[in-house]
Amino acid sequence: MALIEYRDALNQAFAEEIERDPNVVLIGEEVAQYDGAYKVTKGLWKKYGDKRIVDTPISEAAFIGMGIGASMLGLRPVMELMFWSFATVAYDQIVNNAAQIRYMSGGLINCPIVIRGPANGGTSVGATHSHCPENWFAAVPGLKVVNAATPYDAKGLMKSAIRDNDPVLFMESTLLYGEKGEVPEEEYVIPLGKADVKRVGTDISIIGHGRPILAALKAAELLEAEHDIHAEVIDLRSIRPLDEEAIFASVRKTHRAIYVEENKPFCGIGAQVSSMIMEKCFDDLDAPVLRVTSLDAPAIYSPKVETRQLPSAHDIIKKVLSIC
Amino acid sequence: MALIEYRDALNQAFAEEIERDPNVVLIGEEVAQYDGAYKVTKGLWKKYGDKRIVDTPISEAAFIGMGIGASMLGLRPVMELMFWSFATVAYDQIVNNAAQIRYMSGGLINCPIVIRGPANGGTSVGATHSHCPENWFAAVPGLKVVNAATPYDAKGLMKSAIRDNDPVLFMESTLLYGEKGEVPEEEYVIPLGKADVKRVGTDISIIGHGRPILAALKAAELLEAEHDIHAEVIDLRSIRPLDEEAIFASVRKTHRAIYVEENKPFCGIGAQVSSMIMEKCFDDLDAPVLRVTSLDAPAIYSPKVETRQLPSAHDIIKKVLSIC
Amino acid sequence: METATKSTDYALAPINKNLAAEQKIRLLRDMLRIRRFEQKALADYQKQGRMGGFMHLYIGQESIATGVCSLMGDHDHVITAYRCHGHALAVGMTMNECMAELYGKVTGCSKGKGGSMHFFAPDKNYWGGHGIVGGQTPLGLGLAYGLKYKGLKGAALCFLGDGAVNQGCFYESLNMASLFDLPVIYVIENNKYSMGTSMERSSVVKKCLAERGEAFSVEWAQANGEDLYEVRAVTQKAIERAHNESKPMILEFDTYRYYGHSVADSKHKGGYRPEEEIEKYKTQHDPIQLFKRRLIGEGVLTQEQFDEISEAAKDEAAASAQFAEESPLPTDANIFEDVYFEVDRQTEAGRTGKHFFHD
Amino acid sequence: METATKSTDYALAPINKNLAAEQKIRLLRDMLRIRRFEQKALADYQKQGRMGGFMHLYIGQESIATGVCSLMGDHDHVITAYRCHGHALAVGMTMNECMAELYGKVTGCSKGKGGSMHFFAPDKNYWGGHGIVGGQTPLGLGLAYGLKYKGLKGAALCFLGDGAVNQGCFYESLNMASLFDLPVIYVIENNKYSMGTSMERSSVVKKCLAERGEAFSVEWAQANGEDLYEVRAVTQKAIERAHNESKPMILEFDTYRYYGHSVADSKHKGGYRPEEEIEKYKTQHDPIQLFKRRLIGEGVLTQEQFDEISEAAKDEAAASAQFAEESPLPTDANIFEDVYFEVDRQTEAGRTGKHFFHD
Ligand SMILES: Cc1ncc(C[n+]2csc(CCOP(=O)(O)OP(=O)(O)O)c2C)c(N)n1
Ligand SMILES: Cc1ncc(C[n+]2csc(CCOP(=O)(O)OP(=O)(O)O)c2C)c(N)n1
Ligand SMILES: [Mg+2]
Ligand SMILES: [Mg+2]
Repeated sequence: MALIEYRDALNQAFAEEIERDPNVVLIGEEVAQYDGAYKVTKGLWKKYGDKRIVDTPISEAAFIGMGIGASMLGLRPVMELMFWSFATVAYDQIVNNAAQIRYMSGGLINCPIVIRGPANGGTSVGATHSHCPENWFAAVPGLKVVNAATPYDAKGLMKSAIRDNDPVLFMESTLLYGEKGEVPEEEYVIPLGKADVKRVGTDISIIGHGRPILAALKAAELLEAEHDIHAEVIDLRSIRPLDEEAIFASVRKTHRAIYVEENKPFCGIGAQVSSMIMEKCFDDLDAPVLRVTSLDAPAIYSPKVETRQLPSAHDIIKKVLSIC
Repeated sequence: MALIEYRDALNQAFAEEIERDPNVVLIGEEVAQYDGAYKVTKGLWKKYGDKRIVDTPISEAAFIGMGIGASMLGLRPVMELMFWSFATVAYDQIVNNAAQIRYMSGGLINCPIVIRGPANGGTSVGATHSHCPENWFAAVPGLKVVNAATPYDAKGLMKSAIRDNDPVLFMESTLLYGEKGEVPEEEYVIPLGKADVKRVGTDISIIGHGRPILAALKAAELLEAEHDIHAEVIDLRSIRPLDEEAIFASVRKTHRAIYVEENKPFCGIGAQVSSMIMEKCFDDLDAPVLRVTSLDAPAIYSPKVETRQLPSAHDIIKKVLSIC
Repeated sequence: METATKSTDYALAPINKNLAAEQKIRLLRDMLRIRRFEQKALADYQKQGRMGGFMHLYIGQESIATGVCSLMGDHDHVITAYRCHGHALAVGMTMNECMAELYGKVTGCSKGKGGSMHFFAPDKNYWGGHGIVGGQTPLGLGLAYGLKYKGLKGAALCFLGDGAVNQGCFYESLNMASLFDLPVIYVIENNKYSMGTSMERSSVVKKCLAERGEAFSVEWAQANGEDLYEVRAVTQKAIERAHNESKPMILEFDTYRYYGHSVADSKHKGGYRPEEEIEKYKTQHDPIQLFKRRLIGEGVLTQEQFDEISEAAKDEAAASAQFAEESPLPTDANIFEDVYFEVDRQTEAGRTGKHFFHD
Repeated sequence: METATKSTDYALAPINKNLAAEQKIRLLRDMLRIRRFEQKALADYQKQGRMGGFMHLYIGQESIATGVCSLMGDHDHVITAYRCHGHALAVGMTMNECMAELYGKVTGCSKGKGGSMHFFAPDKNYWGGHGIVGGQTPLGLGLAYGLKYKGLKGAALCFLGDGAVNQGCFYESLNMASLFDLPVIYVIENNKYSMGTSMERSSVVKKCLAERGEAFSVEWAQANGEDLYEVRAVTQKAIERAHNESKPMILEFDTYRYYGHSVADSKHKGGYRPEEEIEKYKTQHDPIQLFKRRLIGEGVLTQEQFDEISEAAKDEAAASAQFAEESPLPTDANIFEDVYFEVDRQTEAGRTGKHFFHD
């Protein structure tokens, strides 16, 4: 297995799927000649040219809509939003076109599109650029939402997302692009809707998605070393479809759970998951399911302060100790 | 007290606030000369003229943004979205401008705007016109979200919303506009952030917001008559700010709770409220907090079928009986 | 408001000159079928409980959908807004599937899930039927993009209204269509009102709305939509340009709707538009009457034939209502179909993880 | 790419002709203060750990913000995008509050909450500082709406880039500004690139971008942004028109940024734009050098004076960095301030109900 960066894992997924399927086309701002604002598409334009890797004007509503329209004709566009925060100007296309076209056409039309880009705070780019919109979109039936925390997951999930025949919103993190991880040489895919038990434990289930999974793993280590608490860490990876069985199985074993995410708390993914746990595992619970989220204010610029807005291993440990 | 329609209660609120404050201006599509697509602004243009009641082109992004810009200069625009579903084309203005401008300016700017309109399904207008977006927006710190179920609440809350110095998103229902209710002759306001106990009970707390509150009240009657179950019905009215004390007090009394809303289930308001109840009232709960929502699919057109997608008194009773 | 009267006689345009008698009659029939279908739909809508939601009638504008769609080749695609019955029938959808959709029945083109605003027939290159004003304009761009990507000689014909031109995504689309040389033809059906708002109250206009294309170097043409021949002649040029040069274009057709914005629109008569105006269009500018007179003048049609065609269309509409009436409603199970392709097909992906969350 | 060279000599325009020597020197100083401030900001940004996020430098474009803002009256307002340092200083904000904002300190103009892209000073009619491309254009429309509503004789000057013109809300705003006769002036700072994309690759252009205003009957003018006199003369006309006729206008100024799109932009040199191009603009089109030569030519400035002004600006920038360095960071408690007005003021409304939900 090679140790590569998250961005390169995605890059490999794109290259492999472009070669595999002539209908796969990458479209977005600065994805081609500039190699991507975060170099995620580096080298692809050079290699595959103008037809497969396409730069656009700063017109998200039009180019996301264009991708949706093209997907109705059988293309498999992989659309980059330079930041998921910019989905705010293409919201109608995502929520009313991509999500609803199949239903409103009684199944006559499908929309095999992937919309991707970073969705995270922690980089001091301010409130308008730091949204974590997974809950806005996972709330909409017709959409699928994926969030990868490691290079291995990023590559395997992206390949599945591109092959999926429904609209998949793929959320990454600028803070993960440079993170390295093991990725097999041989081809592999990871199905959407399968959670990954990233650490086995018996005392509490730390469930979550996205970059905070790394904090959860760190917390689990410290909990074991310093408190003899054996935490199980479950990375949902795919938010919709959701692997509820993996969640319930773990909670039935540990009887305690915490949900960790970078999202803001109100109606976050953790709210949904904890209410599902309460409903399905009520008698198994020895304590309330608690949630660790970003602090409930817009993302502050001040670099040192913003990091405190995001969930840390320390925050997780504190919550765990409050119920263990 | 006069028995008037929901739409007239709102109309009174507008008229009173327009007379009270010269900075209040109503802006939107067809609000003036056409009297409003749903006649909510009926007669106001005739009475107050072009300056106070303003028709716009079909340019939600521009006119919502215009209202926000004008509010920064001290105007108090009351912006109508013909449907809240059309917020999808003004999403950036609401989530990145209205919600963030105060924070990003360190409190130098505030945005006393009201954005209002119907947000409901059940009228066979299809998936793109039937969104219940309260969770999309209540998730964003900086915004306030209100949802009125009765004429009395609609008038009192609207007056508070207009006087509030933060952006308030006011969600109504086309199915409620024609509903009648008692509204006092004398002036009154209802503060945002105060829930209303619409029926006192001892056995279970039926909590919710919006039109399904009417179904909850009907369910409560039947539960008492047919099952001797005394349900308490709590209407949040304001989703953010949220009256958590009213919720917890009721649950501590009844030990059981159900959340009812027209929203789709995934990350709905009920998910947030039930996770809060679990965290704060864990030992008071004799059963899991259950949720009654719309069925988790896009709004279907077929009139008779769509009504089954929405929460009914019957659905509520079934859930209640499952835990009582 | 006055509809620009036509300059040249488009009967002589090649695309019209070479039409055989039966082809001309076919065009007349297509317009009549739209009108009779909608008249029946309106009548049934008004009988409580049969239909719900909005119903936006196309009556008065039939020449545009009929003329434009009569030119569609294998790789020409159509997409429009919520006022979509006319286009649906014009591309060849049956009255049965359309009427059944209005009735919300499983036999409807969208299985009763889309309703009046959301008719679709991808097999006939018809992509709907879209409820969000202007929302179809980037999708039309995408259809053109898909055609070009696949190397097909075709055009995407994207209809929009005079009010829809004020949605920003339309201009984003024009810039991209022009920048990428995409074969999309935006067809503005200017019926002079967006709901209760006249064009003058919603748009700053010089000559016409299509002219705005110049800002993006997109060619445009304005024409009289009441004349079927003119619609065909003007559209044919745009389609040839799209096919041969892969270039976008904006067409604007003057037209008029006889009924309210939707069936719910109480104010249109004597409210935001004078009754005389409505009368004038009905009596002097009706596309069906105008074309009928033309064909009689050309000697390819008799009044008797016209009445037969009209009757046949009426009968077809009545039969479609019968069909719709007798068709079954969607079941509760149907509610969860057609949300996700993978779930419907029960693929591996569709069987992995939870997709629905209300229980 | 070539900057259109100017036709007339705008030194003789009334608005410039009557400038006193010290006023002219003041304008030069304002430009220099922007440049020295940003040079210091860049240097400190590169010292790890002091600043974060993006930093979009205005260096090379100083004549535009300086020229435009020098004309602001009591009721003229300014709003711009994320490349906002120059405008901030031009409206009279202090280097201290600006540098402290970059440092993320409570003494910053936005208390360290906005950062480089989000400077604000409503007391100086400066409304930011906006990160979403094009997002400021409807807000600018709203400022103009507010002015007209209140019956004030003023204008809203809304700056945007050559890439931002492709956001649809800009066109929606142009139509509404024209329809409602709102005194908004859109100032396109055309530095020829949007990140790594040249104007030609993102926009279809005939003469220029401002020309697109014609689609909405909005008057426009294109001018050479490197000449401070020209910027002032052209802008003054637009402001007078806004004040006297309450009409919108689009101004487009040719300009150039010397640095990358943001400090993170590695590719700008020899990547998407040739080094010679950058050199050419620095050496032949630098607004500060050009204005300096002019003033020396006019005999109102000496090289010595210039050096003094430059030094003073450098010192002021250094002092502001010192100030920023020594200022405190926001506390954890500050994180929850400035979210809701009512909560900050602890009004009845602010004390009613739960506003924050992380605990
Ligand atoms: C984004 C959006 N805003 C508002 C509406 C409500 N609405 C539906 S149709 C319509 C008028 C459109 O008029 P026009 O574009 O001229 O088309 P016509 O109805 O005349 O065919 C409006 C305002 C909508 N569906 N979508
Ligand atoms: C809606 C949106 N899309 C993309 C971006 C990312 N982005 C920030 S600046 C920029 C380029 C803008 O160029 P231009 O308008 O010419 O302004 P300039 O940077 O040259 O001053 C892009 C693509 C954004 N901030 N907002
Ligand atoms: Mg119209
Ligand atoms: Mg630029």
